[in-house]
Amino acid sequence: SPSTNPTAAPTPANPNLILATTTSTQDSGLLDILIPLFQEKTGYVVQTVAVGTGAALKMGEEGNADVLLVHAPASEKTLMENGFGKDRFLVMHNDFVIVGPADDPAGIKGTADVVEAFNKLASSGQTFISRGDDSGTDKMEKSLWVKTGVDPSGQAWYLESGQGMGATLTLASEKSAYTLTDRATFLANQANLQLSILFEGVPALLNVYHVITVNPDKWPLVNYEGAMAFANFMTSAETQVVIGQFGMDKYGQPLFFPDADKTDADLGLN
Amino acid sequence: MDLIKTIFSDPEVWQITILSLKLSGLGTLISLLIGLPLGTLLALGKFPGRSFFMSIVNAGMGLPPVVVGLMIALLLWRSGPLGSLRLIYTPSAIVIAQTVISAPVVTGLTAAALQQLNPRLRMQLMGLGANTIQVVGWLWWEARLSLLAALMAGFGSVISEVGASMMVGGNIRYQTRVLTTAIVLETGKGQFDFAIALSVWLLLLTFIINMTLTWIQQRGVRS
Amino acid sequence: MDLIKTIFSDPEVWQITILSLKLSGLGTLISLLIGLPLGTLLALGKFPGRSFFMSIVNAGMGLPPVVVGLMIALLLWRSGPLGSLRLIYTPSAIVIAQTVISAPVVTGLTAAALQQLNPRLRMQLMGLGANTIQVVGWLWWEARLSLLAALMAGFGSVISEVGASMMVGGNIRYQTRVLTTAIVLETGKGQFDFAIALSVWLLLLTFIINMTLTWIQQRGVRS
Amino acid sequence: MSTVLEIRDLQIRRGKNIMVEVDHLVVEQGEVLAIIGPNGAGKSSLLLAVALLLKPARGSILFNGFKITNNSDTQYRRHLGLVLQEPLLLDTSVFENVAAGLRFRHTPRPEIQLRTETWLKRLGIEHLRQRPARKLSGGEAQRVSLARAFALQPDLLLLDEPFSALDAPTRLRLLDDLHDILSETDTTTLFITHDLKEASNLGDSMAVILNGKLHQCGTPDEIYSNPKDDDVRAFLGLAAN
Amino acid sequence: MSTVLEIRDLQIRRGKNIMVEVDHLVVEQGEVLAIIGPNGAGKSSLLLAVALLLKPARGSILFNGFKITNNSDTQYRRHLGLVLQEPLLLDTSVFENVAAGLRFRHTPRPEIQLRTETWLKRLGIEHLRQRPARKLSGGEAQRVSLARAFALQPDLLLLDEPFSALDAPTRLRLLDDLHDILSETDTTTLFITHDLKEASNLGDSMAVILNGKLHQCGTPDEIYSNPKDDDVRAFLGLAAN
Ligand SMILES: Nc1ncnc2c1ncn2[C@@H]1O[C@H](COP(=O)(O)OP(=O)(O)OP(=O)(O)O)[C@@H](O)[C@H]1O
Ligand SMILES: Nc1ncnc2c1ncn2[C@@H]1O[C@H](COP(=O)(O)OP(=O)(O)OP(=O)(O)O)[C@@H](O)[C@H]1O
Ligand SMILES: [Mg+2]
Ligand SMILES: [Mg+2]
Repeated sequence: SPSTNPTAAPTPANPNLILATTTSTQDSGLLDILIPLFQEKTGYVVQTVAVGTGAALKMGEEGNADVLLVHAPASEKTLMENGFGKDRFLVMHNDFVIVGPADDPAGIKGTADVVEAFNKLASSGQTFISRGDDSGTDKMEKSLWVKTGVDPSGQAWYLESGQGMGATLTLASEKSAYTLTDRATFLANQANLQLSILFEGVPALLNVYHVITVNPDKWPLVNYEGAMAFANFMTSAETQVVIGQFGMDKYGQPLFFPDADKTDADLGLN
Repeated sequence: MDLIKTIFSDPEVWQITILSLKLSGLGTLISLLIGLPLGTLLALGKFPGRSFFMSIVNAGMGLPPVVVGLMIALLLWRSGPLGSLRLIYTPSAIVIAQTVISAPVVTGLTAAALQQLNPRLRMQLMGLGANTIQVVGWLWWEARLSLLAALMAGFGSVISEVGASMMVGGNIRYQTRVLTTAIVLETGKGQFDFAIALSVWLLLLTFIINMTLTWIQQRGVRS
Repeated sequence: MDLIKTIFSDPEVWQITILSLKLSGLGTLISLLIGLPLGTLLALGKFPGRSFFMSIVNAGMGLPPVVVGLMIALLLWRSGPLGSLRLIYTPSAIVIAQTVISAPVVTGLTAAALQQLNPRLRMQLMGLGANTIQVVGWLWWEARLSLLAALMAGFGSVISEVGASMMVGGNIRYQTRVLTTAIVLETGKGQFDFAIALSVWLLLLTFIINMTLTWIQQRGVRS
Repeated sequence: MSTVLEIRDLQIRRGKNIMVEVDHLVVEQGEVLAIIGPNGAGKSSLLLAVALLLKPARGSILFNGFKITNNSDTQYRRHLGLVLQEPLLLDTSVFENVAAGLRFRHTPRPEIQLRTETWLKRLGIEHLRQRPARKLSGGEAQRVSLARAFALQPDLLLLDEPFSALDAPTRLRLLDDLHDILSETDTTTLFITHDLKEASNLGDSMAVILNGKLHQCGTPDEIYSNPKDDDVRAFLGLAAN
Repeated sequence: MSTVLEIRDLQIRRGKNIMVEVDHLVVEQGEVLAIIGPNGAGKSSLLLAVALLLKPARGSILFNGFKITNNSDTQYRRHLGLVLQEPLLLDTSVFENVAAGLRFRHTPRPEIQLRTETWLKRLGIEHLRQRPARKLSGGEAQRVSLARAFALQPDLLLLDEPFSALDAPTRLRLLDDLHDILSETDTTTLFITHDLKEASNLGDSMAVILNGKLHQCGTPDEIYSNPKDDDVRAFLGLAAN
C-alpha cells in the first residue's frame, strides 16, 4: 500500500467532506473503522452525519452533503432520476430478517416465502412493530406489505415506533412483538433482547447499500472530488476486504458482504 | 400556507397536540406538587445536609433527558425491577420521565426565590399567628414573580424535552407520539417542511401558555 | 467497576468530556452575557411592548432543542442563508444552538429575580449617586441567590441538551461528539452499559459544577 | 391581679455573643410596661424572644403560668398582637393586611369586617382601605401595622416603637386613645419607645435595658426618683448625684 | 447668600391623583429647612422629587440656578446626601454601606477610609464596622443610613425623618452636633420631621405641608406667631383664635 504513511498523506484542495448516512450504518460501528482509513489515505477530513434515511437523501437533494451512504434503492433511484445524484456505486449488502418471540406464536418459522410469512403475521393478530420512519428498513417492510395485499396501517396489532432500529428492537422485545430488522443491528443488540430470528435467507430480503455522489451541477458548493475519492475508496479492493471481514471477530460472522464487483441486477434489484 | 392547512386538517396532528399538552400539563403539575413543597423546605427548613441536598437539586436542573430516559427505561423494562408494572411505552412512563426532569428545576428555583425574601417577613407572619401553612402560603404569594418564572421554566423543560419521551414512550403512533418526538421523526424522514410546521405549532402553543403565565406574573409586579 | 476503568483509560472519553465542558461553558457564558443585561433591561426598563417581550422570553424557556437544532441547521446548511459561513457540523454551531436554548432561561429568570427586589432599593442607590451601571451592579448583588439559580438552570439546559447538538453538530467523532450525543449513540448501538457509564460520568460532572455554584450561592443566604 | 408574663433567667444570643440577659421580669394582667434603652441594647430582641420568634439560648418564658415551648408556639402567638419595628406589610390591600391575623385565626367574616373597619377608622386610614400596602407613606404603613395588631384584640400586646413614624397630632391623640383602650380592655402591653415622656405617660411601669442587661424595672416614679445606678441615671438624662 | 434650590410650580402625581403641589419654594445656601406635616401629606414625595427620584408631572426644580433635567440626573445627585425614611441598606458590611456613595464617586481610597471612619465614629457605630448590615438593630441601621449621607459631604442634604429610631440621648447629642456641623460646613439641608420641637430648634425655617399643599413657609417664629390659616394652627396644636 503506497500511501499509508500519515506524514505522506496528500492534502486535497478542499479537504472537508460531508458524508450523510443512516444511523444503522453508524450504529454497526463499520464507519468507525472505515473513515479513519479513508482520512489517512486521502487526507480528507470527513464529517459523518448519521441521520434518518429520508433526511440523508434530503441532504443530498439540497446539497447539504457531498456524498451519501444509504440503503433505500427505490428512493435512491428517484434521486438519481431527478439529477441530484451524479454517480451511484454498489458497495455492499447484508440482509433483513424477521425477528420475534422465540415461541413464534404467529408460526412464521419454516414458511418458504416472505410474503406468506407476512400474511401469517397479519392474520395471527400478533403485534408487529413498524419503524414508520421512511428509513430503508421501513421502505422494505412497506413494499412487502404491498405484496401481501394487506393494509396494516391503523390496525390494532400494527404499531409504528417512529424510531431507529435499535430502539425499535427494544420496543419489540418489550412487547413480545415481531419486527423486520437488518441483521447487523440485530446482532449488535441481541444481548439485550428477548427476540430470535424467525425468518431469514431469501433473496427478497437483501439490504443493499450504495454510495451516491451529489451532483455538483446542481450544487456548486459540493465537494465532488472528495465525494468521488470516497466512492472510489469504498469500492476499492482493499476496502472491500475490510468490509467483508468486519464483525467476524465479534459475532463470528460478517455483518456486510462486499459487492463492488457486482451489479444491481446480480442482487435482484432492477 | 398550504402546509398550515394540512397540519390543522390532519386529525393525527390534533391527537398528538392534545396528548402533548395533557402529558406536559400533568408532568408540570406533578413537578409543582413536588417542587414547591420541597423547595420551600430547602429554603426555610434547618436540617443537617440541607446545603448538600440543595446541590443535588441544583445539579438536577441539568439532568439530561436522554439520561433520564435511559435510567427510567432500565427500571421499567421487563428486565428491570419495576418491569411488572408494565409502564414502559405508555403515556404514564412519559409523565414519570418529565416529572423527573422538571421537578428539580421547580424545586431549585423555588428554593432560591424564597431564600431571596426578607427573613423578617416570616417572623412578622408568625407573629401574626400564622401557622406553618399560612406562613408558607403568604411567602409563596410574596415570591410569586419568581415562582411563576420557576413554573414557566419547569413547563418549558417538559414541553421541549424529547430524549426521555422517545426512550420511555417509544414514540408509538397514536399512543405515545408527542409533538417533539413527531418533530424528530419528521426530521429524520427528511420532511423538513412538515417538521418546521410542527415546530412552529409547538412554539405557538408554548408561547400562548407562557404568555398567559407571563400576563399573570406581570400583573403582580410591584411598581 | 471495570467499565469505570475502561471509561477513564479511554482517551476518547476524555476528549469528549473536555469538548462538552468547553462548549457548554462557552454556551453558558454567552447566554449570561446576553441574558443578564437583557433580563435587567426587561425588569427595570420602561418601554412599550416590555410585557410582550417578556412573554417571548418566557416562552423561549420552552424552546425544544430539536426545534432549535432544526432551525439553526436550516440557516447553517449550505442551502441556507448562512451556509457560506461553513459553520454547520462545527463546535461553533453547537455553541450557537446552546446559546439560543439557554439565553431565554437566563433572561427570564434574571428578569423575575430583579423584579422581585424592593423597588425602593433602586431609588436609594440612585439617591447615593450611583450611575446606571453601579445601580445594576448592586441590584445583581442583592438578587445574587436567584441569579445563581438562573445561571445553574442555564448551564443545566445546555449541558443536558442533545437534540440541537446532534443536529447542528452532527455528532462527528473527534470533532463535535459531546457527552450527550455519545450517550445517544451508545444507546443506539445497544451498548447500554457504556451509555450508562457515560451518563453517570456526565451527572457527576454536572453535580460537581452545580455543587460549586450552590456552595457559592448558599454562602450568600441571609439568615 | 394575676401574672401574665414571667421571664426567668433568659439569655438570647445572636451569633456568638450574648445579646440580652434578663434574670427576672414579671408583667401583671393589664399592666403596660414601657421598655427603654439605647440603640442596640437588645429591646427588639427581647420582644422577639417573648413572641417566640427568637429562640433563647437559655431560660424560660411563662405565659399565664405556663411555660411556652416551641410545640405550642402558634397557639401561644395567637394570644399576641405584635408590631415590629419596621412595618412589614404583606403585598396586598390595606384591608387585607389588617384582616390577615384574624383570617389566620379563622374568625368569622362579619367579625373580621367589623373589627378591621373599626381599627382602620380609629387609626385614620379608612380611606386607604383598598390601597395596595406597598403604596403607602411611612406613617400610613405604621398605622396599618398598628391596626393589624389591635384588630386581634390580643391578650398580650407587643409594640416595638409603634409611634415613631406618626405625625405629632396623631401621636398625641393615639396615645390618649390607647391609654383608655388598654385600661378599658385590660390588655397587658409591652412597648418599646425612645420617647421617655411617652414611656412614663403610657407605661404603668418601665424597664431600662442597657447593653443587653435589664438594669431596672419599676414604676416611672420609682425609676426617676431612685435610679439604680449611674448608667440608668445617664440614660435618663439625670445629673449624676 | 445665594439660592441653592428653587422649586417652581411643582406638581407630583402618584397614580392618578395629584399628590403634591408646591407653587414656589426657595432654599438659600446654608439654610436648614424643616418640612413638617401630617402622615401622607406628601413630604417624602416632595423630597424624592427634589432628588429626581420621582418624576414630577409639571414644574421645575432649579439647583444653583440651573434647571435639573433627567439628562444630568446622576451628576446632580452626586451633589446630594439622601436619607430615606426607611434605611435601605445594601447587603454588605456597615463599612461598605457608608463607603458606597463615595465609591460611586470614585473618591480616592484613603479619603474614603478617612471619611467613613470619621462618620462611623461620630454616629457611634464604629464597633459595627465589619457587621453585615442585615444584622443591625433598627437604630443602628438608621445611623448607618445617616453616616452614609454625611460621609458624602453633600452640597444639599435631604433627610427624611432621620432621627426617628434613635434613642433619646443620641438624638439629643446628634441634634446638637448636627447644628454645629451644618453651620460649620454651610450645608444646605431639607429635613422632614414629626418632632415639632426638633423642627423649630434645628430649622432656620419651616415648611408646613398639609394634604399635598405647601401651606406656609417661614422662620419658626413667624409660623408659630402668625400661622397662615386654621389648618396650620391645628396642625401645630395651637388654639384657634
Ligand atoms: N407608590 C405610591 N403610589 C401611589 N401613592 C403613593 C405611593 N407612595 C405614597 N403614596 C401616597 O402619596 C401620599 C404622599 O405620600 P408621602 O410618602 O409623600 O407622605 P409623607 O408626607 O412622607 O407621609 P409620612 O409622614 O407618613 O411619611 C400619601 O397619601 C400616600 O398614600
Ligand atoms: N440578625 C442579627 N444577628 C446578629 N446580631 C444582631 C442581629 N440583629 C441585631 N443584632 C444585634 O443585637 C443587638 C440587639 O439588637 P436589637 O435589635 O434587640 O436592639 P434594640 O434595643 O432594639 O435597638 P434599637 O433601639 O436600635 O432598635 C444589637 O447590638 C444588634 O447589633
Ligand atoms: Mg429595636
Ligand atoms: Mg414620609
